[in-house]
Amino acid sequence: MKFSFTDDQDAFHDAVRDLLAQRCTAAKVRAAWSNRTGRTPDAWSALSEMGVLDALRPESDGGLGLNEVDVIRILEATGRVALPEPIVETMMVAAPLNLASVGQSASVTIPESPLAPWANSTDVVISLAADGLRAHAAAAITCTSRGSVDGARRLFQVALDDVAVASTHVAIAFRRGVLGYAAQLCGLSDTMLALTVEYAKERKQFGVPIGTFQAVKHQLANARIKLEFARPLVYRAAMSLATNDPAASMHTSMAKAVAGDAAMASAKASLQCHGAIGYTTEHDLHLYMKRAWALNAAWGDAAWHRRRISNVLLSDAQ
Amino acid sequence: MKFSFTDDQDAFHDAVRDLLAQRCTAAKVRAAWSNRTGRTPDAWSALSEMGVLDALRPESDGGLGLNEVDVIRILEATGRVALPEPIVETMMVAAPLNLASVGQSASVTIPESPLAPWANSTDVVISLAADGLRAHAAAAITCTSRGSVDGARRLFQVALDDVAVASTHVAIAFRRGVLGYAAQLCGLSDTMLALTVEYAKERKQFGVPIGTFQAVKHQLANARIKLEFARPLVYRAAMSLATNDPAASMHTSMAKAVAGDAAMASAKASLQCHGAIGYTTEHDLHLYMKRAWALNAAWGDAAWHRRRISNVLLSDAQ
Amino acid sequence: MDLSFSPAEEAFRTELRAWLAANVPSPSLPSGDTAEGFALHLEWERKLFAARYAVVSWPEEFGGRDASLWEWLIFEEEYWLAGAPQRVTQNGIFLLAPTIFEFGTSAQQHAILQKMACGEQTWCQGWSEPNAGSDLAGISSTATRDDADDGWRLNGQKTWTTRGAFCTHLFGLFRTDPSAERHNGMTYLLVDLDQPGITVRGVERLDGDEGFAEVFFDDAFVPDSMVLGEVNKGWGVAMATTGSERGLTLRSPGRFLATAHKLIDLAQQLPHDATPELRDRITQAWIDAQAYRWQTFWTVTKLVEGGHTGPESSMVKVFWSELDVELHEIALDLLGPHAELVDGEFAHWMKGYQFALSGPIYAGTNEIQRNVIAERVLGLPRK
Amino acid sequence: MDLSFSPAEEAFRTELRAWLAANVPSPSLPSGDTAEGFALHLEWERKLFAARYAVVSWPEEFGGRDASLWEWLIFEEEYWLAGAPQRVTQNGIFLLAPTIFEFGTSAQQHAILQKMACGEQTWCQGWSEPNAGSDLAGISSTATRDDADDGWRLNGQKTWTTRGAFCTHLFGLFRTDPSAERHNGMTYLLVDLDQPGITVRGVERLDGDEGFAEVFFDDAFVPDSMVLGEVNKGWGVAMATTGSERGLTLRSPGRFLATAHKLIDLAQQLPHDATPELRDRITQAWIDAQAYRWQTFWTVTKLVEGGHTGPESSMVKVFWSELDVELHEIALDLLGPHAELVDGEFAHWMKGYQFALSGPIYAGTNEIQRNVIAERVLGLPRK
Repeated sequence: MKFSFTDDQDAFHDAVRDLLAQRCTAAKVRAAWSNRTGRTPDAWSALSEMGVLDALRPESDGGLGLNEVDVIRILEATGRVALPEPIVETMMVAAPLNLASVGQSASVTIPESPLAPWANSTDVVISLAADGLRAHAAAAITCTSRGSVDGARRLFQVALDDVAVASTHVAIAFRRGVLGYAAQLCGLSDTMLALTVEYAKERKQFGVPIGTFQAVKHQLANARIKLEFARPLVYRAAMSLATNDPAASMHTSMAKAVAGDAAMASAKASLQCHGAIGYTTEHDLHLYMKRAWALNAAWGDAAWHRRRISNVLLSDAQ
Repeated sequence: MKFSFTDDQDAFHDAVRDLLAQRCTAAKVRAAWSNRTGRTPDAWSALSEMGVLDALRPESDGGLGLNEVDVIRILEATGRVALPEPIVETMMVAAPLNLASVGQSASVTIPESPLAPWANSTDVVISLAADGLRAHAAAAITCTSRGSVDGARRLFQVALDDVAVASTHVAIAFRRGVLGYAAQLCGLSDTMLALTVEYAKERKQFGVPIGTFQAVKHQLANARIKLEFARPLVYRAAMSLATNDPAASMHTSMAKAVAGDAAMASAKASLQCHGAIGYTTEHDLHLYMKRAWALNAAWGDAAWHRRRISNVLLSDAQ
Repeated sequence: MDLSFSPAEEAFRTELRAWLAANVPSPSLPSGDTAEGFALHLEWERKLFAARYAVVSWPEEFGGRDASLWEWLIFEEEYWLAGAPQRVTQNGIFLLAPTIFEFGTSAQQHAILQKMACGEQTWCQGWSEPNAGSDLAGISSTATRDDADDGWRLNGQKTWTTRGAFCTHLFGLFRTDPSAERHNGMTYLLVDLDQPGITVRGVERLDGDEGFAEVFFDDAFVPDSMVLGEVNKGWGVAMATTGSERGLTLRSPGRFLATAHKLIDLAQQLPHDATPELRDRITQAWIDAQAYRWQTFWTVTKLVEGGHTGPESSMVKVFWSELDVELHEIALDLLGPHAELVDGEFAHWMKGYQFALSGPIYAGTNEIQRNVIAERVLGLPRK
Repeated sequence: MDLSFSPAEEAFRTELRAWLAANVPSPSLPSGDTAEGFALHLEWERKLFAARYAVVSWPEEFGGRDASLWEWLIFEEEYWLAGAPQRVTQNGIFLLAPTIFEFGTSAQQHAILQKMACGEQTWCQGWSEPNAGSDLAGISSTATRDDADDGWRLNGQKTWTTRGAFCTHLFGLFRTDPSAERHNGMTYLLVDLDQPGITVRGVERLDGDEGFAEVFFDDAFVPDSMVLGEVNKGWGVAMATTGSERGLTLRSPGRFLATAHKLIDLAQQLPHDATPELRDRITQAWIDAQAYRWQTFWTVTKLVEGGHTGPESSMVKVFWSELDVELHEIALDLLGPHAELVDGEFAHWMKGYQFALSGPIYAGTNEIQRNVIAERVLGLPRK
């Protein structure tokens, strides 16, 4: 038993984290809210050049041939900066199955929802359906713009034709996507809590920093506890996918459920402790909070994933 | 619209409250834990003499001919002192339907449970079954003692023969019992919070009363809020029974659900704020806390009553 | 105890319901917290005023119906159940007006109230400042005596002023005695925003609307006639009405009863086995809305019988604000992947969620309210 | 990352599981927090010791197996899953022993550890006092120098001493420097309870067991050989081990995994449509038990790789204690009218609920833990 990352994995993560710190600042995320695609081309091309997008693609196909454990904290890092890019869709769903070419970007829909993020600026749109997995050249599909609460996350309702590709891969593709979103949610929690701690140290009311009040301390402590116990389940689910664990479906659902709950709790505590300043779009908190709301809802929210688990655990019920 | 009590109702309540303050002190409840019946004969006979037990019995049958609104706060007062007597069973279930004679005491079982409180010391045991309501002379039934977490609340598993009496009254008898327990739960919350506030004012840690800590304040405030919004639903349900409101079943279920939740929350906050001293049987808190646990569980717990309401509200589900 | 409404009250409800059915705009108006939407909402307010539904509880001479508190509660229930528009006049008619009725001179009442009710004057709050949020006694904006002009010169800054960018007037506290501290030496002033010394900057709220404003004062002027209550006693004026009977008007049960209804409709709309796990939460939230209604009836009876409310209002504020969040969180859980959408048929839930999240923050954070409950309802020590 | 156990570890698990299946008492022993039950539990402890399962992680010379932390976690998982008895020796083997390993002299280790492991000496904690609960630095019991007898004379009172009425020894802090205050001037002493200057009074716990005791000291004696660590430096000794690797031993994940299993069994036992609304809570509690397991594996890996744990242990304590309460609350909800019973097949749930309720109180209340998390994990200001 060794539940930790290797030096190589650490180094890869650190490199991506440092890159994102430059290329995906809060200011750049904010700018993406009002640009044409909602995206951050500088960050995307840098990630592509580093091979991140193709990390899970087999080496024989031009990828790095890595696995889910190798990249899980990279996904977390993309969540931490609220990277407005289809990284989960491209890196976790499209690349490993060669559904997009090296350097291409992908958007994905799942059976529960026809909404595809950034579908008007990706090369490929993939649909995961109960009976199969389909990839479409983006140019060939019809996109109707829909508004997400997260202004950088451009959503499109897509109408897709029916070209089944590889139905056996639907489940694995779904799990990888769920895992990716779970990791991003953990990163988002980190950032929201960090912003709030900084604010609570500085903001004074009644003559003292509000961070000295137990009511503030305990709210943030509660959110931090949720995150503490969510993250290991996300890493464990990554390992389950990397090793084809038969319980991988349970594990990814657990990861998404706890990471979603932690992010929702972090968002709520952060907003409450910021007070009115957090309730404006002038403060950065909303960039991360809205992403958290969106990613919690997407690919099955916490209640939905718990229900999947219930159906296994409580077999004779319903 | 006048959602308040009359002067007569106030006076009746105050008289009973004063009587109970004398006859049902914490010391007497504690003594009941180790006496033969678990009861407080002094309090019971005084209540009987005042006519409280027969308050809802028709005047033509020797009762006071009052209604549920007239007695709802009296029941609350019995909860406040954790009166270890079958007052709900006798006053709310047996007397109004003349299932026991004037001066007799009654125990009651409901369809969901064969457990009858104090059944070895009451005159009558009544069973509410789906298909009818049955009254039995206590001498004629077999009682097996069962242990309740509340040492004064002597429980018996009763085996009853089958003499249907008046099936149309099952529903009304059930609602009256539910309402009575709901009122007692409100009274218990009051007492637990009052004990805890007193303790938190006096107990010092870190050089100050623990009641100055926000973590203590907010826990108790939360419980107090639950109680504040539970009590009106209990009084409303009393009026619904008094006026044969067609929604009386919904109203009594709402009352029991919110009163049970408030009592469980009050118990938990009270124990936590007392710390170790509340965790001993030497302190009085446990007398009220255990009664709250027992009464929440009996006659349908909060989740059970919410489910009844769900089945009406969300008609097409399940 | 009598839990029925009188025939007159029922008649009021019937007439109102019919009027709303005929007049509530459909489709709904755009948000009143944008310049365009605000104008459309003022049109609606004028229509309400014309029908004498703008301020039912006010005296007839100011445009009301002398309605009882019961009729006012009926108004609120029917209004929100009918899906009628938000009240962009609410900070005036619900918060300032009760204070003017209690502390205002007759001249002030006649100068202001009717114009407020018909939407000619629109009022925003000027309490918070950059360093005075939860700690309202930290206010530092000043009003300096100007004897030459018989009035006061304002300097400083107010912030988080809801709809400040669209309103014509502001009410709030300013320091008039520089030697006094904390709660002392402040005066309650009524300020015309349309004057040279005032700059209003709209601030975008969480939901994207320009619902907030910062208001900067640079020697702006208020005449003596617009001092509400006594000079240097503004704190008392501001606080006296918060626990009053009108204190319950900020968020009446009608709103949450309506939201709970909508939530149940939403649940029924989804496949019936979609979310069995959410049934319990839906039901609890619906019960809570009922509990709020009956707790209000309890309080209103007390008021009608001559009593008054005190720190209990802090329990009410915590309760409705957290109920509102819960109602919307359940809806988002029901909506699953559609929860994040801010367009289409379900968009109002995410919009409403964001609005609900402001509840535990504004009008005194719930942390402050819980302190009040602990100290003034339960009797725990302050320090 | 390698999430499998080694063949040796799996073999350990297999052997242990077989041994437990053959040896765990059935029916269960009566509560170990009564005089009679305590004696029966000591018998069980002797059996465990004979099979070298009492203290698997200790060196062989003291009765252990030199087991790794991984094997210790496996031990805990299997032990609780098998429904084996509570460990009445736990305050000695889990709390005192790590301190003796770190701070004790070789003589102390040899005098105490093996006797503790086999149940010959049973140890209770002596921290809390009537005025020193959450505020442990408020301790006022004294140890006064007795040069004549080469030791210390104890006076004062300890309280909430779990199983104090049945144990042979007590460990705790006493003031040795009367001029020092708060955390200073205290010494960590190991006290034989069987002596004239000591009176132990059993106190009945919530669940009716005499699980607590008050211990009164009236010139009781402790020889110099029973001072653990340095004189006047007792606070440091007491605190040094709380964040150490053995700090995780108080409540291992194995207990909660076992309870979660039992909860699912209970749910399956009831009519399958009895409580659809509780499914979500059951599942969440089960997930939380899994989360605790994996958070522990994460921590243990760090320890094995040479790291150490710090204030993170406060998060662990809050998490398991509140999970334990939730697991039992769900069970009581499932049991409905049977929840209040303390006899019969379901009685262990109400008993367990009462025990679980002590979790957020003891070993530092959860309020204190949350302060620690806020200040030392998140970095919020102390004052």
